[in-house]
Amino acid sequence: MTKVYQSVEDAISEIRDGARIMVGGFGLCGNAEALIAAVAESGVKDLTLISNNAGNLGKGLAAWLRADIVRKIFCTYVGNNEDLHKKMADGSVDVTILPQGTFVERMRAAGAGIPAFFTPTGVGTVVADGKEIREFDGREYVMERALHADFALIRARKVDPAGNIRFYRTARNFSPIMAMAAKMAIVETDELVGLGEIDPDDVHLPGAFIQRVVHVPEHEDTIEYRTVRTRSEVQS
Amino acid sequence: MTKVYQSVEDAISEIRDGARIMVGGFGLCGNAEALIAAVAESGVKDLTLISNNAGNLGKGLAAWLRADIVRKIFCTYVGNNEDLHKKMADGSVDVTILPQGTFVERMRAAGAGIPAFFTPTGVGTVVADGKEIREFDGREYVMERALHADFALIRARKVDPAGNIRFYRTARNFSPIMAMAAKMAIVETDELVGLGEIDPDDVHLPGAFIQRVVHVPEHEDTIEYRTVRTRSEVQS
Amino acid sequence: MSWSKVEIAQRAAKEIEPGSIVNLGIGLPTLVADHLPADSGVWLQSENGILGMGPFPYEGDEDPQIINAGKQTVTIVPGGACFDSATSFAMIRGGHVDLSILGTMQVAANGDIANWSIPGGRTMGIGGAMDLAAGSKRILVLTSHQTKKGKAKLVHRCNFPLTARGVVSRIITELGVFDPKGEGFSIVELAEGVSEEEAREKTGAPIV
Amino acid sequence: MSWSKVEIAQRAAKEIEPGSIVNLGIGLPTLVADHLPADSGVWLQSENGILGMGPFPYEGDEDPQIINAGKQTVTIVPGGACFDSATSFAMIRGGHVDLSILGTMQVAANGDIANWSIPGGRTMGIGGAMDLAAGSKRILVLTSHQTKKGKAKLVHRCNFPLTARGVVSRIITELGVFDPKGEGFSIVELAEGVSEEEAREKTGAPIV
Repeated sequence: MTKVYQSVEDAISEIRDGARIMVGGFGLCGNAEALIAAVAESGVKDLTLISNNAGNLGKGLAAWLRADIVRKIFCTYVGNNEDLHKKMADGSVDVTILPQGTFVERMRAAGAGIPAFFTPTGVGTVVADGKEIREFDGREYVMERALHADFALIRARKVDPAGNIRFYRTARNFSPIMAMAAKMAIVETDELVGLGEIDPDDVHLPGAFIQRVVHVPEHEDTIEYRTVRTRSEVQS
Repeated sequence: MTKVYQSVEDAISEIRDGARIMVGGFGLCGNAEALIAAVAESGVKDLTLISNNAGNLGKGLAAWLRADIVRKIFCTYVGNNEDLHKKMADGSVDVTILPQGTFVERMRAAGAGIPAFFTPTGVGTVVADGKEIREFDGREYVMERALHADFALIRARKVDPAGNIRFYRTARNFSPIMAMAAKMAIVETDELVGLGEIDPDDVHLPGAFIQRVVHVPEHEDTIEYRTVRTRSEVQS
Repeated sequence: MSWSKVEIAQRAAKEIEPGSIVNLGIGLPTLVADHLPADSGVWLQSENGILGMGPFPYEGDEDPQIINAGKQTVTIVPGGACFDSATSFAMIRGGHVDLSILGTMQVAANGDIANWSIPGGRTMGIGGAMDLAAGSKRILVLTSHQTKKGKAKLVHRCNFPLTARGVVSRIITELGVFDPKGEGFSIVELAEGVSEEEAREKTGAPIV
Repeated sequence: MSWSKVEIAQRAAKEIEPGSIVNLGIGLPTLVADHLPADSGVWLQSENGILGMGPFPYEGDEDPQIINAGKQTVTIVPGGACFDSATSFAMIRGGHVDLSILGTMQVAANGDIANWSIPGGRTMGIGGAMDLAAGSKRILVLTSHQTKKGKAKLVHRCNFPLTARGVVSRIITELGVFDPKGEGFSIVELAEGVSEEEAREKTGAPIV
């Protein structure tokens, strides 16, 4: 029983019009580039996109916005994402902006069978509008609901045929949680290794949370804001 | 700034009478043996113990029961723990038995700043008695509260001076979650390594959740139920 | 002729889909591990933090830090993973375990299960039983059809403390395979030589 | 003579306890990283999943998969750790971050902070701001005392959309150090050459 698919097109073959799709990545960092591109080219539409940034600099998920295949977005930050600003301004996409911790905890809840939880984040702000507020031990909290999806598209550094995953550095971000929260989690991996090549203690996300694997060795990995120090700066 | 203490006695020096203490381990597997023994010998009493099993076979936390220093216990399983059966029978310890998933999720909530959450586990059972029941999307759930502690005593395979932790196999169990849920998490480690010796992607629990570290190279590691297959069994 | 314990385990193994994730309870369910087809690709989950639990270790290879939820020494298969208890129960509660095979004290025609406490008996605790029962995608129960004293374990409604409500989809006993149908149990299959009459007599609810 | 941005950052660095875990917001707070004593043992947290964030990489060493929450290329110090976003916000919301240093648009005498949205302005989003404000053990705000148009940023009550209520414990501006005291701000310290009168004039709430 392998979860490995031979092409990105095969890996995303179950995605239909109107699907709710979580996409990993913090901005362009840790994007499932090939899966994102394949969905854009597949012709599916009316998608609900759950992603921290929904692309940036015209790259990554910006392709979905430009192709007009997204109807609704849950995200936490717009920033300089001009494609998203444009969609928000013309009203063609319904955008819900969430606090990042609430965003990821709602997905974690979905993956963990928790339908709702209370958080201090957003109490007294517009985020809590229309939601239940309750006091525990003298502090107010807002009730938030689980955030589910049909699919998760994520990127990994190393995966085995059982779907056991190793991530790399800050490319990890929302990806393991999204895999838990989606009915079908599809992972694009830099490296595909054999069963048993990842030590049981080195697995970041067990294969139980992964349904499909596709090997994509090459990635563009765009840097959004290149910041460096010069060697002289330190030597002086 | 090191979190390393030179003796187990120093490491537990802040524990006072009446403290709420979480202790990691699944039965005797993954026990912080030296910390458990040091608390038993320290003279503190009236403790609230939060532990999956509260010892077994007269070992581990059974020492706390025999020393009569525990007033209240939250656990999930009694099994053949005769010391615990005895305390329950004579009423000298107030024992609350929780479903294991609820037990660990309540601690995870405490560590994550979530005061309460809803779970399907225990609905329609004695576990839900007196608790709020609420329906989400046609299914009933019970509200459970965060479970906090003053201290967590855990065992690790490898720790650095910043408190970054690697666990080993099923000795991991509740330990990382308890560390998150306690005000002061104290870890006893088989191996103490230098800063930077654990790769950032290999850290099971970041040092933010650990306050004190003590190096204990030797452990008894009692097997509760030794089950084996004979080589001939397979060769035949 | 009713089924032996091994035959119950063999029959139970047929309920497991290839590639699925399965949690086996203590006792009779544990035997099912020995009857999985070699190429089934089934992953055994142990709620103390293993996905990909293997057989007992060879003598001398026991590792006190590799145990199952029954605290027995076990092994981990290639491709197995270890994780903390919060992740393990996220897996269970979140519906990522395809099948849990549980033992029981009582199971009711409405799908209720009572397998953690006998009134007046010694309290053994809950462990992972309630989470597995409430969270797994499917619950299969393996049990003797009656208690040692000859009382029915398949009942109309449980009078022992419940583990979970309305979750059991199938029951396998020495007499055959039964499904809870609300007011009674339907017979899916009878062990060779077991009559419907015998099943009816030994069941504490109507056969429907 | 009021404080420069660097002097504000230097003054803020004095608020940091040795060995503490600190999250630095985008903008002015980022500068604080350059003024931590070498032996302070402070760990910088970045909410996208780093504890132990280091300085920007040397030219040529940039790794697109090692970024901070501002999506800038950074490094990880020895003893640093990476983790997923749920763990990161458990760390933040659960009170394991000792101090967050945030920029702001408005901060009120009752400790309210409004730093994510200007009415009528372009929506930039919330990101980690609300969780950091609600979850950190202590909130320090670094800001210019007034807007570019000369409007007070230290106000009696915020009229911009709030980030969190009653969480700010101290504010450092080019004029000095101020604490919210309910109906007004107290002066903890004034920059050299700044008079109490100037501070009073430029603050949108009483100095108490």
